[in-house]
Amino acid sequence: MIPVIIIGLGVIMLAAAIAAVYFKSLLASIISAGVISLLASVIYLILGSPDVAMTEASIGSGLTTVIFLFALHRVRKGKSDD
Amino acid sequence: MVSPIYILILSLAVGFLLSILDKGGRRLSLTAFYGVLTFNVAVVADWLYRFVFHHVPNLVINTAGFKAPISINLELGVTEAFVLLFANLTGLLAAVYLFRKFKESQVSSLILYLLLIMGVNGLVMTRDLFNMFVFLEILSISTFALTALTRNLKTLSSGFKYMIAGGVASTFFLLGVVFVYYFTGSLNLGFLDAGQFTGVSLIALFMLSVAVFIELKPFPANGWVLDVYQSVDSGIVSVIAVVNSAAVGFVFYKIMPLMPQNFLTVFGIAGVVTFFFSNMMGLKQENAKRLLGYSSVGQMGLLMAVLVFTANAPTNIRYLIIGGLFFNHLFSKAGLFWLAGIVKQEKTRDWTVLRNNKLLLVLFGLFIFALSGLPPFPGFWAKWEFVKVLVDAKMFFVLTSVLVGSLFELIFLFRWFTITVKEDNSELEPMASPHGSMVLPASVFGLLGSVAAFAVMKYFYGFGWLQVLPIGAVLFFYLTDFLPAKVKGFLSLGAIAGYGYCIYPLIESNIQLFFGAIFIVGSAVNLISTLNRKNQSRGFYGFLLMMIFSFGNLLIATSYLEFFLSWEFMTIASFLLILRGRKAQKASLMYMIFSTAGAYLLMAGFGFAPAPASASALILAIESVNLPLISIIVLAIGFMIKSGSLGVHIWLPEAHAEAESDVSSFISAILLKAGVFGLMMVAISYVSHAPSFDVFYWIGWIGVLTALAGAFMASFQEDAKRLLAYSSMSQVGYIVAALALITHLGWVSALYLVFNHMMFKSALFIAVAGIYYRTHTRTMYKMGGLISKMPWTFMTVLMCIIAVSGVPPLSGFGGKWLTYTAFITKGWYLQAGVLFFASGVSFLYLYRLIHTIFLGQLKYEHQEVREAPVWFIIPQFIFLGAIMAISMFPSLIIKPLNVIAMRYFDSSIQIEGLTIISDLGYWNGNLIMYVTMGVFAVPFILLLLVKGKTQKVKQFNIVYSAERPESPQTTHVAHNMYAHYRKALGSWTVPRVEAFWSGVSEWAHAFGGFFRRVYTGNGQTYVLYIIMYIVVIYAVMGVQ
Amino acid sequence: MIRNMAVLLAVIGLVAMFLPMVTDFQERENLNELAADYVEGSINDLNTPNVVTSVIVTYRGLDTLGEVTVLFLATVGVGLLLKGRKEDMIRISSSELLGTTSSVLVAMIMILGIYIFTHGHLTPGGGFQGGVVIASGFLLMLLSNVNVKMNHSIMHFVESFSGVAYVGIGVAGLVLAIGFLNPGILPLGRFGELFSAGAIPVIYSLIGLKVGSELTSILVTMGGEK
Amino acid sequence: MISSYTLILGIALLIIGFYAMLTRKNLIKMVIGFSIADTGTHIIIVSLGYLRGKTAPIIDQAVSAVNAVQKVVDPIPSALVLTAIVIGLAVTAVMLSFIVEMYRKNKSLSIDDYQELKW
Repeated sequence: MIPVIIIGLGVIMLAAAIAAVYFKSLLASIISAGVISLLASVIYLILGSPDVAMTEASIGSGLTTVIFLFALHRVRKGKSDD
Repeated sequence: MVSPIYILILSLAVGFLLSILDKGGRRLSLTAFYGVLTFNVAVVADWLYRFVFHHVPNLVINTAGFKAPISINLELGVTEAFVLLFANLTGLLAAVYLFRKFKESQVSSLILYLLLIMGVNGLVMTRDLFNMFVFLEILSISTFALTALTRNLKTLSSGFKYMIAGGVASTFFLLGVVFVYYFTGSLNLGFLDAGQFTGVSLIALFMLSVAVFIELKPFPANGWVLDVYQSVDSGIVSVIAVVNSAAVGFVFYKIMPLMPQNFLTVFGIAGVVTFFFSNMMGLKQENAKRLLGYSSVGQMGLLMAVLVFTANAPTNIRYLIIGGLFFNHLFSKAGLFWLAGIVKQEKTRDWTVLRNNKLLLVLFGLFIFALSGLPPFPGFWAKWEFVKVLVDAKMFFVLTSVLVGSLFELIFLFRWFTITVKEDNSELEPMASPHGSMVLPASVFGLLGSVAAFAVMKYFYGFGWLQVLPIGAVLFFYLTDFLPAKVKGFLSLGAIAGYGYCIYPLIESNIQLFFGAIFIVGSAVNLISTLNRKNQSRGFYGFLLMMIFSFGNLLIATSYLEFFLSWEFMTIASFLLILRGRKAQKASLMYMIFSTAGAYLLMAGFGFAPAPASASALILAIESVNLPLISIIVLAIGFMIKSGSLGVHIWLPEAHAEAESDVSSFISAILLKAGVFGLMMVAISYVSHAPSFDVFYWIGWIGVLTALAGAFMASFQEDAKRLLAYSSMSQVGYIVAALALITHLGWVSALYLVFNHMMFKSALFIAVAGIYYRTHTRTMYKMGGLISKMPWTFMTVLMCIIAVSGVPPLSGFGGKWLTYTAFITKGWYLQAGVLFFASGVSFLYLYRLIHTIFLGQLKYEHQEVREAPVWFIIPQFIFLGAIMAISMFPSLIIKPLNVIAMRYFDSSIQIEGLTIISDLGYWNGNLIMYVTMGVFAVPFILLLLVKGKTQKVKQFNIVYSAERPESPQTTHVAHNMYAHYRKALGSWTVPRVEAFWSGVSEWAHAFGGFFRRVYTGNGQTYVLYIIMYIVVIYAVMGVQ
Repeated sequence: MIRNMAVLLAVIGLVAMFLPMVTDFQERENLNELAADYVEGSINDLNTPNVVTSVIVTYRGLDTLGEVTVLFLATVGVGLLLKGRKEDMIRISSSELLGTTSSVLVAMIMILGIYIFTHGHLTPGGGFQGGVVIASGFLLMLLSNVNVKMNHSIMHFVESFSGVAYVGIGVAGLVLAIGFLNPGILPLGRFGELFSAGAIPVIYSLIGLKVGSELTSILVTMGGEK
Repeated sequence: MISSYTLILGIALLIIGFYAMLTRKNLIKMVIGFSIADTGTHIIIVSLGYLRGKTAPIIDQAVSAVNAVQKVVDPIPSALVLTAIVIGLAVTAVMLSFIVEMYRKNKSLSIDDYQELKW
């Protein structure tokens, strides 16, 4: 059961990662990256590291995403090549 | 006895508090800030003192009260303390340098700076791998943020590139650390060793070490750091280049024991590659700070190579090499970056404004000399020992790359130096006078570098005061430079006499005595001509005495190192003297480049040579040394560069021509003889041991061809000093050829020629100096008829050219007679023929010299010219007297020379009274003199009888058919005098050697220009380089 | 084109480098000696149920101090770069309701944060997690434009005070107990209680305050200040 | 077993992150790549610390103090990863504030527009 969950999570995370690379919209990329972190925290929980899971969830997916969004807000009008 | 953990504690506490303290005024926060930095230095200095002088054991600090590996431990030993002392000191001084910035900018910069230094301390002391990662991040983040201290587009974009690159490197470091933990179960260096890494776990170690290596900026994965060096504030850059690099380099040093040999070898070679390419690319660089960046990157590469390749050297030598290079780079590079911030000129060629400030100029020179690895600075000793280590380990590829790379570095540094000292700066705005806080740090480092230099000399090598004397002379005259030139000149004469008195007891043999006469007495007489100098002539006598004392020290050197040290001192002093010439920038640079190339060859050659067994002077001790063939060849080329042999002579005419007149005579008459002295030393070893390959046969040919080519080129010169320069080249060619005979008679004639040439060439150069002093020109066709104005000078020149050309009755005849006899007895008929032809050619230039200057029409503008000053006439006549004396009584000189050569060969001549008898005939100078005088007397009397019947033609009594020529001087007989010979020689007169060397230079520059295009400026490309670099190194190492 | 090839090569190279790691990977079965020492030490010497906490706060306390410093440096660095730029402030237009709700919410979030870092030695979580929660409370205040003055000097004071106090407790450990950052300056108490494990909860609380204030000031600076 | 899956996942994320850093011209995208690589690294670290069938290193009802050593996963990688996560956040924040400032000066988010320094 647990391996299946992990594989499922892994597939979603990889998809999100590739999406984050190829999304045209920066906003979508940032959110995807946040999703990766959020799912990573589930994996940490499975791997017996609740401390890391909490940290990843709050810092990795929470704060980092917010900081990205703040930065994005500040450069909103920036031209984007991809 | 404060525990160094308080460095971390205090820095952190104050760092956290600074923003609150700042609310109480900037003065308060600045006080705390500088207080902590000073505290750091004091604590570490105290520990270093204990380690070195009281041999206290290494201090281990267990944090949290548990022993490693349970907790993180810090260790402070002598190496840590050494690195930390200088890192903290640089940190403090850079902070002083930044004082005004810190006063004005936000308090944030203080915090960042303080914690950066804290990070360095932690990084050096910690023994835990993950803790290293943390401190590395502290160091990195504070550095990233500090790059934005001056906030503009360039600093921001370079800071970003730096961060991205640093991010990749630290990701690999982190991965390496945790994989190491996974495989070994330990994070503590004390519980890890190379044996624990096999198979897959090597990949973990690889990631760890390659990440550290990337942080050390290997070529080509280092574009980001060059941008940082170029754009970021000088004070911060000095910290990045010196302090950060030191800390990361030390991390590499700490993890080195874990690495297997193939890792180390690849890293070492990558370091050498970095050193080589960075310096090659530096050749094309014009931006001062970027240039320093290239040099920094190169130096770090060299340091890596040194760390790896000295692993098997004796410990004290290893420490000297690593410590020397580290310290040398530290103080000189930091100093130069600080100067860059003071000068505020981007282009290296605009640094001429530095001349406004004498102190800064001196510091600049000092740092440049130190960075180039010249003595007495620590880099010199390190390089010397490193070359020896490489030779012993037979790592010739590394050796060659290091030496060529060093030469590149020297080229761009000295180009910068000579431009700064010499180029016109009238169009630039004068430099604003810098704030004291900006000058102080550089001065402290200048002083510290010098002190370290003497400490190495005195305590590591145990050199006595004689070896230091050349530097002492410079210092003495630097302090007394306000005195008038004449006073200093007489002081110098006294100093030379005193020096001679001091080294006389150390002289053990005739050959030393002979060269002593050339070097010391010859210099003293030459020095009389400098008494004509007006005003103060600042900086002249110091360097002159430095050169003369170095000549003397060559004679009494007892080891290769002593000899080489004096040799380098001599080179430095002569370079600085040549540089004094008004247009001597290019000439002096070329001289320095060739001299250094020669010096590197000597270094390698001495590296190959077994150490002499006896403690007597090297020139004697070398008899018992069996030099290997490679050593003989390399040393011979090195010495022949100094004596201006064909192929490597192109520095010679430039240096002679562009140096000040009274300096040229020293160079030609004495400096070239130092090369001969060295070559003689090689030959002595060669004589004493059965040679396997007849090297000297080829050296003989080089000498012969030099003699011929020099004579031809001398004939085509318009400039009197260049003519004499080529003539010197030609004459030294004779000497080298005669020396290469390796026979008794050959050596007698070689030494005879040495003596003879010293005298007449001194006299000729001083004569030309007098003429130049009066007419302000060296171009011969602009003169003429000076015989009536300068009869005494004419007298000297006449006598000297008779002496040169080798016609009876003067001493030159004896020289030629001996030489040809020697060649014929040896059986070198063809060589003798070429030499004979060459002396025919020499008549051409000698005739040109005396004819165009003294005979013919007196130029209108020279109507008022007077005889040369008495200070020029005196030395000329002293030399003239000596020439006459040995012409009349050649056995005066032949007898001692016979004895000298008898030490190595059976005598081949007999001396009976005034007659010298060889296998082929005999020579009685006295008799010849009387005969010749008789022959001369007859036409002279006839001439007197017909006097009065001659008519003088007026200057303008020349009628042209239709029009005046465009430039009247081209009708002068002396203009392009031997054009017909030139035509006859056809393509032989094409300056091939010059073309060859300028081709070499162009190619080196082109390669530099080509390779530096890898630095596209694109941050993403740099990331690609880093990852590719990691992959390639991984493949090359064949990990697993 | 060349560039794409190079990127491809780089990626293939990286894969090749990591491949042996994967193929040779064996899931570990037992704690190694060092980790076992930590587990036992945490229970017996430090009276701390959460082994990760005792590793973070005590055994590898120097790392954690460094980590707090890194975050502090980021705060300072971001401040150096972005301070004094006022033009783009992020605000959700505030309404009465949102304001009131978020005030209540912020108070609850703060209490949660404090709970997390004071119980770090007993339950998962600790200073960092608690600090982030506190910061998110401030973030909410920032976004909803609640009429609470983000008092900078108080923030600075908390930041500085908690940092200095952290270092100070470390030094106390050095002077009064057996080493820098040793928690033995306070009694170990009874296993599993709030007031136990020596100075570990105190240190973790200080870390919580420090991290919370640091993250808040990063957010404030990045988000634009009033 | 499960940790080898997560190890592969971590490595894949790491390489995707690097790939983004190498190919995306947009500065923010590069930082997103860095952040993904960072997450990958963290997953790798935690995977290395996992022990088959063991549980979190916290003494509570599930794990008694007596046989804790036999019951728990390795606490060290957890501790390291905590530190690494916070450091990653710090680096990301500084990178982003550089980008904000760079954008203010040059009005561009493309890395190709920041190559005035070269050679």
